[in-house]
Amino acid sequence: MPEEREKAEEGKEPIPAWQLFYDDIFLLFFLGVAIPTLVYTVWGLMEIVQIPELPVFKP
Amino acid sequence: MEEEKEKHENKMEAPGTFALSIIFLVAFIVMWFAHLKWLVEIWGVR
Amino acid sequence: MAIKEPERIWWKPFTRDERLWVAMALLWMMGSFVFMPVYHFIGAQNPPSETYRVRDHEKFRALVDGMVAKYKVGEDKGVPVVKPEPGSDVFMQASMWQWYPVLELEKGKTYRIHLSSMDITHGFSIQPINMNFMVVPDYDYVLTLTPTTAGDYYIVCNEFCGLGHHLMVGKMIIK
Amino acid sequence: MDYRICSLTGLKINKPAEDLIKWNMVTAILFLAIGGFMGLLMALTRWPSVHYLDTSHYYRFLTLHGFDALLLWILFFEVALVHFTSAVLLNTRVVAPFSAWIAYALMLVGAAFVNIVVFAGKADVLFTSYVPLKANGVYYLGIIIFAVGAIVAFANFFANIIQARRDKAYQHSLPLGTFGLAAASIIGIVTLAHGAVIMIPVFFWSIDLIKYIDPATYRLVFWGLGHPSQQINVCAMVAMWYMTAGFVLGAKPVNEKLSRTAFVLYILFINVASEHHLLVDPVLSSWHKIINTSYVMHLAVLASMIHAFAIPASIEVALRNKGYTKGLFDWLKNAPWGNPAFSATFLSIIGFGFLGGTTGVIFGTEQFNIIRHNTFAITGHFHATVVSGTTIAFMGGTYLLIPYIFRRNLVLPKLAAIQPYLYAIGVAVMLIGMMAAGTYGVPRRHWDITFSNAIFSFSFDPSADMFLSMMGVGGLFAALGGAMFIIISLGSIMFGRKIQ
Repeated sequence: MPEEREKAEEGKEPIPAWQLFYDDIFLLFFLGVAIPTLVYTVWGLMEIVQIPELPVFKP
Repeated sequence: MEEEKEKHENKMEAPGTFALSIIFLVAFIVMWFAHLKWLVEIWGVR
Repeated sequence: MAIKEPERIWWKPFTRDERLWVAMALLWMMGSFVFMPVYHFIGAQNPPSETYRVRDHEKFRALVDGMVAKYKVGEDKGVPVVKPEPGSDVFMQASMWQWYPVLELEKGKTYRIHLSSMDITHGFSIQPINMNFMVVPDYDYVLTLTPTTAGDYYIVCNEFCGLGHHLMVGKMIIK
Repeated sequence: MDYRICSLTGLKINKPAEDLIKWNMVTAILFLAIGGFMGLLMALTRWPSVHYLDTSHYYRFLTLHGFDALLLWILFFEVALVHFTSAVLLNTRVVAPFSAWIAYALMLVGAAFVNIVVFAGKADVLFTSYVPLKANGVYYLGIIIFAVGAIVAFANFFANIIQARRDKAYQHSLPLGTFGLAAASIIGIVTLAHGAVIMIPVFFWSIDLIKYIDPATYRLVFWGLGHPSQQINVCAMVAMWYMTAGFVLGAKPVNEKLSRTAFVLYILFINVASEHHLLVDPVLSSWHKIINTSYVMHLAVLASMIHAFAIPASIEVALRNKGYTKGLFDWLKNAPWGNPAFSATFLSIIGFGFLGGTTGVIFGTEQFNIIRHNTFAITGHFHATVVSGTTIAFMGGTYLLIPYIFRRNLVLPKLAAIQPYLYAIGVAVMLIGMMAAGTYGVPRRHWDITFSNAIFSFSFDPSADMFLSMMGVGGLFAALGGAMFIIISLGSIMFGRKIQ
């Protein structure tokens, strides 16, 4: 398709969305901070807070 | 255009590396199953 | 080039070897990931997660002493040997640098072994069967343990706990 | 602006960037010398028939070995790479040299605090310093200062990138090497923030201003520092692999999409691997353990497997283009094996992939961890990743950058050509010995596995002794290779023939 090729040569072909996402360093920064902090640290701290007291055992 | 794309997709760019990678994957799987064997030999715990 | 900016659009289809390798790697990774939850239901060996908070170390020590008083059957090198009933709660106390008491368990029976530390973090490593768990102060870690082989087993501390770390060895007798 | 054009690469090198890279690299190498020497003492002590150090010195020097070799050598080198990739590769400048020097000074002061207090015997707590084991306050203060300095250094990366964008140094996408260091910097900031967050209360606790630190909380947050700091290395190391292949062979990533996807997977998912240290801990639920150890469905491991394919593939393609096209492995036979920058990179890929990556996934599987946690096998695993992976890659990086940045040729080129092999083989023998001894249950961080004075005495399978001796012999060769690296790199920096 000559039209398409022409477009590419002019550099007008749109950049794929995934490529834009990968190039967005600061969005990646945000996700890279948020995911481990929530999934590992915050969830972990919530579990530590909720641990029950040692129950009474019959000797 | 289509033809070119198909040709690209059927190309083996790095057959040597691909072969090395398969060796790696096999070694990985063998090590994994060796550990599974060690695991089932220990006492029950949960 | 890795050292230069790539062409304007680099989002391009994979070649055959790339596609095959990613597919194989992904398949194997999914397999080894799914293993974890699946083995959790079908496997006999899984890391326990039953835990209690021990605010007062004396409370745990009293449980250990109560168990020793009730089930003591002898002494080994000055440490009481305890033979608790199968299925019961068994208390094992870690401190610098001793495992207390010595346990005598029956092969094939299940016990609830409570681990807690009186001072700092220790590592509970049963040798030579090579099973390893952490003992954290202020927490009680409950292992639901079923010994399946008889013999003398030793408990090595495998988390650094000060200069006497290498002296911290305990014992379990499985009959 | 103060620029020069590199005669070898055509890169435009900014003077402050050049100075920062020089100082950070030399500091890194000096800490490697200290940490590596401590490593030799460790190997000599764990070698049963030598058993060199006494108890307290063993634990003291083990603390120092961990801190200097694992954190200082690697992080100083990574800061050098931050400036190299964000300023030099983009042919632009360090936007705020002042803050970059502040970062360097903070890191150096923190590092000096820790080294001095450990040498003085006031902090025999090992690298992990699990509370309530207590060190002198200076130790924690040193770590905090160092972590803050490193955060500032990584923040500099992003400042440079923003400026480069404004200066039109790049249009849309960063070069892959820079992208890799962006991943490293993102992970670095998460990591060091965790370190600062937990070490500040612990510092106050060590000077009795706070009464109590919960041991489980400490373990959780500490490993938010301890493990991801190694993921910074993974990203920086992989970026170094790509860059070395690019500089030495003109290799081009086979598919930018593939390589960048792998880095994105690292950024998103690799940090949760901190959980590996807590698998046989009380406290956390099984779901927390499974989700986190899975690196979120093992996708971060997939990333490593992508790089392990993509980099050799790019090398293969570059060499095939040079005419080595016969059969499957003609290119491999004709690779520049005598170039230490290239050989170090290739050895690093093999060591990291076959030994470090595989064992990491296996030991990090929730159930397998029961049979490996805190055994010597774990020590073997992380020496495979950090030494036979990152350290060798950075040694190659040093050989690569000395001509570009210091403008000097390598001294002793024949020795430099064999150094990576000697070091890699020594390390491989050492860590295979460690892993094998670990399968017999030999604990890590343990001065006397004969338990000769313990109340109950017990011996490991005699094969364990054989593997520990193997570790000792490998450790000697590795130490020799390491010493050669120090001599060659510092010698070249000081006395190498000048390049105009």
